[in-house]
Amino acid sequence: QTLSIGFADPLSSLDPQLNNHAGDRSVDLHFWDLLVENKANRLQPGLAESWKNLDPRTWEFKLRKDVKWHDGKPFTADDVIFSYQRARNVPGSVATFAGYLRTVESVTAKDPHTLVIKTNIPNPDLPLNLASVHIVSKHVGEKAATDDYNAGRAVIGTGPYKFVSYTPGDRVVMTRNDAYWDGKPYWEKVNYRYINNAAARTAALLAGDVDVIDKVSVSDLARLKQSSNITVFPYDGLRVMLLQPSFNPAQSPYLTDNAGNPLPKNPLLDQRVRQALSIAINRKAITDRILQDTATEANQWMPKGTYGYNPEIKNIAFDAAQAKKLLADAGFPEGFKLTMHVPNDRYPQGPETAQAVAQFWTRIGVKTQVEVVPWSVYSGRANKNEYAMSMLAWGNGTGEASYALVNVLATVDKAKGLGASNWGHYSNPAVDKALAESTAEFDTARREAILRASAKVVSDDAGIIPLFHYRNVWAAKKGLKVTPMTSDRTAAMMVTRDGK
Amino acid sequence: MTETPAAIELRQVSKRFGERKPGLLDRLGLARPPAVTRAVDHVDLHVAEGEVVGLVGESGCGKSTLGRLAAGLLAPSDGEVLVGGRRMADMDARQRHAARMRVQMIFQDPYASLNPRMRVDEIVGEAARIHGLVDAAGFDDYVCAQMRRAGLDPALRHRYPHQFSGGQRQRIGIARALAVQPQVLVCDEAVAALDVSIQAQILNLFMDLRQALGLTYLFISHDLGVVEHLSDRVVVMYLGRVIETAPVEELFGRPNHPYTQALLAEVPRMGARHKTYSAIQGEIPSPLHPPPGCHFHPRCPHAMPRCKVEAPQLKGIAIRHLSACHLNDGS
Amino acid sequence: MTIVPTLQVRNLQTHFHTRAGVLRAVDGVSFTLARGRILGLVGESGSGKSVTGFSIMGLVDPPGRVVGGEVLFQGRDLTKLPPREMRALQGSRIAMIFQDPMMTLNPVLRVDTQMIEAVRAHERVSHAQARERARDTLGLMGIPSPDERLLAYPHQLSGGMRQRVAIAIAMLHRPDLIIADEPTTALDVTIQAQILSEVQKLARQQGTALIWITHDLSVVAGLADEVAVMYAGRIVEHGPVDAVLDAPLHPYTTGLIGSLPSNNRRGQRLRQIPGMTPNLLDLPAGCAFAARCPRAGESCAQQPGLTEPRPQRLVRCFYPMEAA
Amino acid sequence: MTGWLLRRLAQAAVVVVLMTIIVFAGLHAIGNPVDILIGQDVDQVERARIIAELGLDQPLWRQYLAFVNGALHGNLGTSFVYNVPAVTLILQRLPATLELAIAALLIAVAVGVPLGLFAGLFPEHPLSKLLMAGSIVGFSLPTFWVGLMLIMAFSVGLGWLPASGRGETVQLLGAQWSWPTLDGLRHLLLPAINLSLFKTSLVMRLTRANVREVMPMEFVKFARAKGLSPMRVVLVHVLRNTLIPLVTVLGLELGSTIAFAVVTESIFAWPGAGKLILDSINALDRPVIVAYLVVVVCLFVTLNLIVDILYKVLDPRVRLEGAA
Amino acid sequence: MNTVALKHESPWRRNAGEFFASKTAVLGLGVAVLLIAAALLAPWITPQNPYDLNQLDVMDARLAPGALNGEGTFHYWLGSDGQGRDLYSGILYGLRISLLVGVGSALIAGVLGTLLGLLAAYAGGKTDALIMRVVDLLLSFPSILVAMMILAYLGKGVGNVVLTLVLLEWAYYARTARGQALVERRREYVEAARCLDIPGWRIMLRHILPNCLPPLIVIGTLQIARAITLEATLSFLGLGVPVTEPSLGLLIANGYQYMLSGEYWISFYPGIALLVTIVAINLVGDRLRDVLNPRTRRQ
Ligand SMILES: Nc1ncnc2c1ncn2[C@@H]1O[C@H](COP(=O)(O)OP(=O)(O)OP(=O)(O)O)[C@@H](O)[C@H]1O
Ligand SMILES: Nc1ncnc2c1ncn2[C@@H]1O[C@H](COP(=O)(O)OP(=O)(O)OP(=O)(O)O)[C@@H](O)[C@H]1O
Ligand SMILES: [Mg+2]
Ligand SMILES: [Mg+2]
Repeated sequence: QTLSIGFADPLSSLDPQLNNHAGDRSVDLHFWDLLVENKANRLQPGLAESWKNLDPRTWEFKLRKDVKWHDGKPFTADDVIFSYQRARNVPGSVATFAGYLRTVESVTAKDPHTLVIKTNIPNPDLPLNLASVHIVSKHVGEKAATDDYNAGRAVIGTGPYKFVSYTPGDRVVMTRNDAYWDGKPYWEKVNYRYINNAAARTAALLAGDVDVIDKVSVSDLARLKQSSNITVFPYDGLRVMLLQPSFNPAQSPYLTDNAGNPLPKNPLLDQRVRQALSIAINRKAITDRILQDTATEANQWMPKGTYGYNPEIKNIAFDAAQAKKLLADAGFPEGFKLTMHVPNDRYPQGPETAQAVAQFWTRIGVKTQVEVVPWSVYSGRANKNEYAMSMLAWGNGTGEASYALVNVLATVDKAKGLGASNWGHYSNPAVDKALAESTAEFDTARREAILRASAKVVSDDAGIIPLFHYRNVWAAKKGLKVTPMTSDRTAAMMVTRDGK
Repeated sequence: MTETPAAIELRQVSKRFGERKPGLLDRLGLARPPAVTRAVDHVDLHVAEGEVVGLVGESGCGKSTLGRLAAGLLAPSDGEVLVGGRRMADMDARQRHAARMRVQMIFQDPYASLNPRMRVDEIVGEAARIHGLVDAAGFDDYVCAQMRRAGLDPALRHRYPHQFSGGQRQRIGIARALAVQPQVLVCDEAVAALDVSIQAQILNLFMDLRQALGLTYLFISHDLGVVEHLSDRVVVMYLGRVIETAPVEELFGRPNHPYTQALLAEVPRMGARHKTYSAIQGEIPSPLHPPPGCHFHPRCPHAMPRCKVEAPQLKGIAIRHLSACHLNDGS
Repeated sequence: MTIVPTLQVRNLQTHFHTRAGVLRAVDGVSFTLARGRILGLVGESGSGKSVTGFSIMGLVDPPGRVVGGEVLFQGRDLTKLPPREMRALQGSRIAMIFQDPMMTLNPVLRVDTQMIEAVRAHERVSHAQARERARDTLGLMGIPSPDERLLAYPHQLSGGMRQRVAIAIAMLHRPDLIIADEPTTALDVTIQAQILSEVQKLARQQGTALIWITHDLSVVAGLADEVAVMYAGRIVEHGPVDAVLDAPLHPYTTGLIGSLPSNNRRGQRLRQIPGMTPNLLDLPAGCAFAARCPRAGESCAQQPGLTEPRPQRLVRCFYPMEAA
Repeated sequence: MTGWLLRRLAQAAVVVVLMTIIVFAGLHAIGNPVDILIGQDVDQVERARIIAELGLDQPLWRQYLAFVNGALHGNLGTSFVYNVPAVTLILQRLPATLELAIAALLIAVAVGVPLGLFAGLFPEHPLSKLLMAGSIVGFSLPTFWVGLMLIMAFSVGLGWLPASGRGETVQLLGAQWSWPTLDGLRHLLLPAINLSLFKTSLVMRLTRANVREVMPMEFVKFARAKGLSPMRVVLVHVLRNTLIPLVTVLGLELGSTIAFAVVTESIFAWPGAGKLILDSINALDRPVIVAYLVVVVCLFVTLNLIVDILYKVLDPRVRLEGAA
Repeated sequence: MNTVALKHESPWRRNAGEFFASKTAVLGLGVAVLLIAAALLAPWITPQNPYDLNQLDVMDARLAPGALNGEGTFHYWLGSDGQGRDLYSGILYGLRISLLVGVGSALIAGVLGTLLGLLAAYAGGKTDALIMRVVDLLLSFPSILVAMMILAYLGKGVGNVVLTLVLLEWAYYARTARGQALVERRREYVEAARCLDIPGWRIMLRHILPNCLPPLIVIGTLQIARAITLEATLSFLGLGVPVTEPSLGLLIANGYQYMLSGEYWISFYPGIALLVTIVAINLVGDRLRDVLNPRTRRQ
């Protein structure tokens, strides 16, 4: 009853509160629990049975009473208090979890199984925020540093699996926690292996080294589908592929006239130009030919059926003639030259997509050059708004629209932590206003209306150019079944035998 | 002792190899003291103008080093080298250049001493051309003249060295040296690599050139027959020191130093048939660790206690005949 | 009863098949060498002396090949011997000493390794016995403290010492024939004398036959019993050493002797053989020496045969010198 | 010897210092680790705190001095990403890379030397020509391409060997090693072959070239003249001399293999240091990069030392003093 | 060239003669010349300019060899890649870049490295130590790091890839040139030149350099091959030439991901082209080494 999983994302540590990295969080799911869980885009009880607002700034969480740590000690509210203290202040943490606790003013225990959290501002999203911070045990954690977690000494969680061994850069081995509060986990032993290279993952599955792989490469899909002893599990995901036009008024070497001289004014500031670029793209061609059906066309940043998705926004029609006309109207009948930047080592099929987009744009006269750079170079430059057109695959991890609103679309304001990924420095007062309103709105329906409206604003403005939504694809040996749990994380709990 | 002006003169010249400036490690006592070879040890040599001096001695005794010192290719560790009566050390750049041109060298290996990737005309004429002895227009004629003088067919001047035989190559080397109009030729084993019949041709060429151009020679060889034939005066070296020097008939007729005597005894001669050879006694010492006193004493049949501690000085024992042996003091 | 001579070479031909054509390095060489005799093989550079030696040893490498003739060693034809049997003779019954003492010993192996392997290649003896044998032979060569020398690497020995080691290796098995290819050319006269004394002893005491290859006639004069002069792959003159050196028959031999400095008056021009060594790839049809020969006549357009104008004197010339 | 060693170490120290300066400046130019490391939705205050904690708020020269200060106290910094001392991280991963590199080298030698020897001894043999042509293929095929082919053939197709990862390991001398277990060896084989491909070609060609250089040497002929068997001539006399240049090249190659096993490690999901350094470069994890390079340089220095000593063992002519 | 000289057998002519005596070498040379010609003539002999995005169509992506293009104007004889790029055209254009990168970097690195190596050998002492330590330093640097630094300083592009390769490669030439020059410097002909008071720099360049060339030429042909494969590897790691103007290496790297899926042609044909190119160059180089090495040749 051993399960071997080949996963793609690097793992920085077993300390569940050190870094908010994709790989880390997938592993953490096995050992640790959350107060509130965000499964299949809905909030569900975790270590907390229930919660309620006492007032806009006070929350009460009822904790489960039957939970035990792996070492047998009971789980209490003190553990949660300790965890939230620690998460804000883990030495050496770079991708810290503190952001999720930003609004938390105090955490107190009314009794061992009742927790009261006060926030400094009204925060309707608090349970959602808490769905990202793992709970560690106080009695072990007090004396433990990151090293102790890596060594396994401090990996005493409440989760479905217990620690066996950890080989950095290679694998984590775990064994079933028979006393798990949510029922006995299915697999006796789990071999969680880091295989970063997509082809290597596919090969490992084909060779039988592993039973399940995540993030199946687009190009291997056809092969795996054909294979008689492999099943492929594609699921619609939350990640959207966007192009961010730069709203930088300064001259840019990446925006020139056809002779190669920098344009006096940034043409992308003109809504018609952005619109033209957006409708010049044949999104179907891209999802078909480049993504090979591992993506769905996108007309806004949220996928269909999610909180904040606006069904009124029509699909963006591919219309090269109209695009040319818009360009001419904007004063560029002959088009111009543009250089688009893409990271090579970050987004699946990113460079390929960029090239296809470049083809479409070149056809309407916007001669496009694609420059592919490593993420380490890209992230810094993009962040400084140096690129004319940058690519962003935004994972709507919270499953609702405001996450992107805060980070991708709000006017950049470093102090307030707004627009951290708004690389083009898009700024629309209407969007900012909507964001402010939604943040304080506790009524879900009204809040959704605000979000939908802002999606429409951005769409009309062509402030970002959405391309497609990625699907999350797993592949497993025949006879196994993969059901997604949270976002695109990969965990042993997602895998069951067929028919079970 | 000298009457004629010296073409080259060496005064108390020494050359040591393997010396280095003491570095930090030496001062800390961590480095091993360098192994110093005294290749040439306080040598006086006077080559008069027009004279042919033969330099003999066994392998590794410092003959080539001495030749290089004379030709200015090596700087002496001690002592001074004089060309045309003036010290090299005192000359300015132009004079030094002129002095270097005056003394040219002919090398032992006719294969290694010619650049395989240059044509003969370049090899012969390059130096003359860049030192302004001839201009571009006169270059070809000049080269032809030099080649003809060395007994080579000028029609071959566009060929490469590998297309010539050993004897011809040696002639190219001679033409190259002559092209800068030197007065002194230092010939280091210039005929050792050639077989007898070719050797005879080259030796004849040397003699012809001496007559035609009044050249001075320092002729280094371990072939005593050749040295005897060519030289006016012979200098014998042993382990870096000159141990005997005398006019050629004097030396071959009345060798004074025991080493010279041993050397002459072993020279193979056409006349000596069915000889019974005998083994030499003693070991040939290493120049890295020369024995104290007279370097020859371990092999010398007449060695006395004094020879082990005191190095004998060169002393006149007859007219123009000098020898460094303690035996001469006794008599 | 007839005594089988140690070596009989009959019409030996060794050719090199080069890109430019067939090079007849040895072209019909014949001679006989009896026990304990020393033959001096002289001739100018490139005349085929070394190749003759290698042909006898069976060590001619491609593109060269022995294409004709026989080499009878104690009556057995070596050219027809299978490699295995030939190897059994090499180094034990026939040994060779090479020209350059710096190159003949393997630079990365100690002297003892190289000597012991030579012993054990031919005799089933223990390592210790072989070592003892090696040490004794070194001692015989006049090498002081042979035990120490055995532990040395070749580069730690002087040229003369190395050559003596090489000779010691050749003599390990007291061979019946030694071919010495200019072994003293690179050495000093004093060391040369030492080596000559060793081989001479061997020939006299052991009855070893010796071929001494050189271009230096004066060495031959002192050492050899008989002398053969090679020119362009052929023996042009052969006879007892005194007779040949005192009254040469072939004009080439005469020239060779005449060009020695010791045979000329001091300071005078040397007598020299005119012209140059012929190109072996492009030999004239007739006598190869004709172009350089003062006595050449019409007949020389033909290939001269080996004649015996006087007892024991062989010469390949239509117009041999008259004996004075 | 001591002096030579000290000089070498001093030089290595200079190299290390220079390199750290270059890496600091270079990484600074590539980008700001802050942009990559720190989560996108971290607010300004947190951000400033983290930057200060990592010391990245200081001017570059101060950061460098801080590094030097740490290094002098034996601390090469803590990884930005892993929050673990960089040296610990590297030492965890290095054994995997080491055993991969050594295995690759062993394969290269085990395959390359005999084949090269054959090709060198029989240059005209059709098989030799085939080998030589084949070795070019080994040079010219990109490693990543071959790696995938190997996986396709041996893991996916034939199912003989696992496609990725490291097998069972055993704790030995404070590190995990996979060669003592069968499972470990099975995992090691494919990546090692992949990594060795280039090296095998190199070794083969080098061996061939050296053999061709050594074969015509006089001492080889002399060894044959001693009557040694062809086997002994080749294995002792030729091979020994061939090995010397090979050792130098292989020493350097081992170093570069360790440093550049990146591609193979990434294709075979081999948890080695190459993968780590690639990830670290992508994340601009400077402490790891610097520490890694320091470790690699130390390794190079050690390797060079070993090579020099081996050189001395193999070639008695080399004196260590001269090598400095 | 002097006409008189040609009548006699110059080393150049003799080497040429010996070179042409080997059938494989001639074959290699022939293939190399053919490939270079094809690369140069690419715009005239390909149906598509694979670098002009206007002429590409994603709808034609990953078509199998022999398929007709979307507009029905030509066949993808070798198939098309993930962008709908005709592989035949892509290979010829890619060959241009690869050869430019390979030959260009090998040449520049060769000149630079050789001169620095000679300088080290000539000057000796501190200069020598400095240059050789820099060489050591460079040889111990992971190429990716060097490539990334250059990328960061200068941005991407063929020129910068060449620069990277030059930086990575000159050290090999410098080491070889120095080693060889140190050997040559002890030869008697150098002493003869010194005796004639020929200036040092001239001895270095006119006398020693030509005699150091044979091993350098061999390294050169090896390095061309190395540079081409290294560029391919850099492309694999995303550090190579611009994606819209792929070299052979980048074509292979891009097609690599399709290997498992059965769309083999995307990296197979460029791989074959790369292989043939490198084999041809190496055959020429091998023969050159044999011809130029005086030791494997007698007289
Ligand atoms: N460049 C050098 N460095 C170190 N030692 C040297 C150097 N040149 C010569 N020697 C040493 O100096 C001594 C004299 O050498 P030299 O070449 O002058 O002797 P020689 O008499 O010419 O010998 P030969 O007859 O063999 O040519 C020898 O022991 C030699 O090893
Ligand atoms: N491997 C070879 N390939 C081609 N020709 C060869 C080879 N070995 C020898 N020769 C030729 O054979 C001829 C005889 O050579 P050999 O070495 O016997 O001359 P030698 O009389 O020993 O001369 P030296 O006195 O120079 O040693 C020469 O012309 C030489 O060029
Ligand atoms: Mg000398
Ligand atoms: Mg010979």
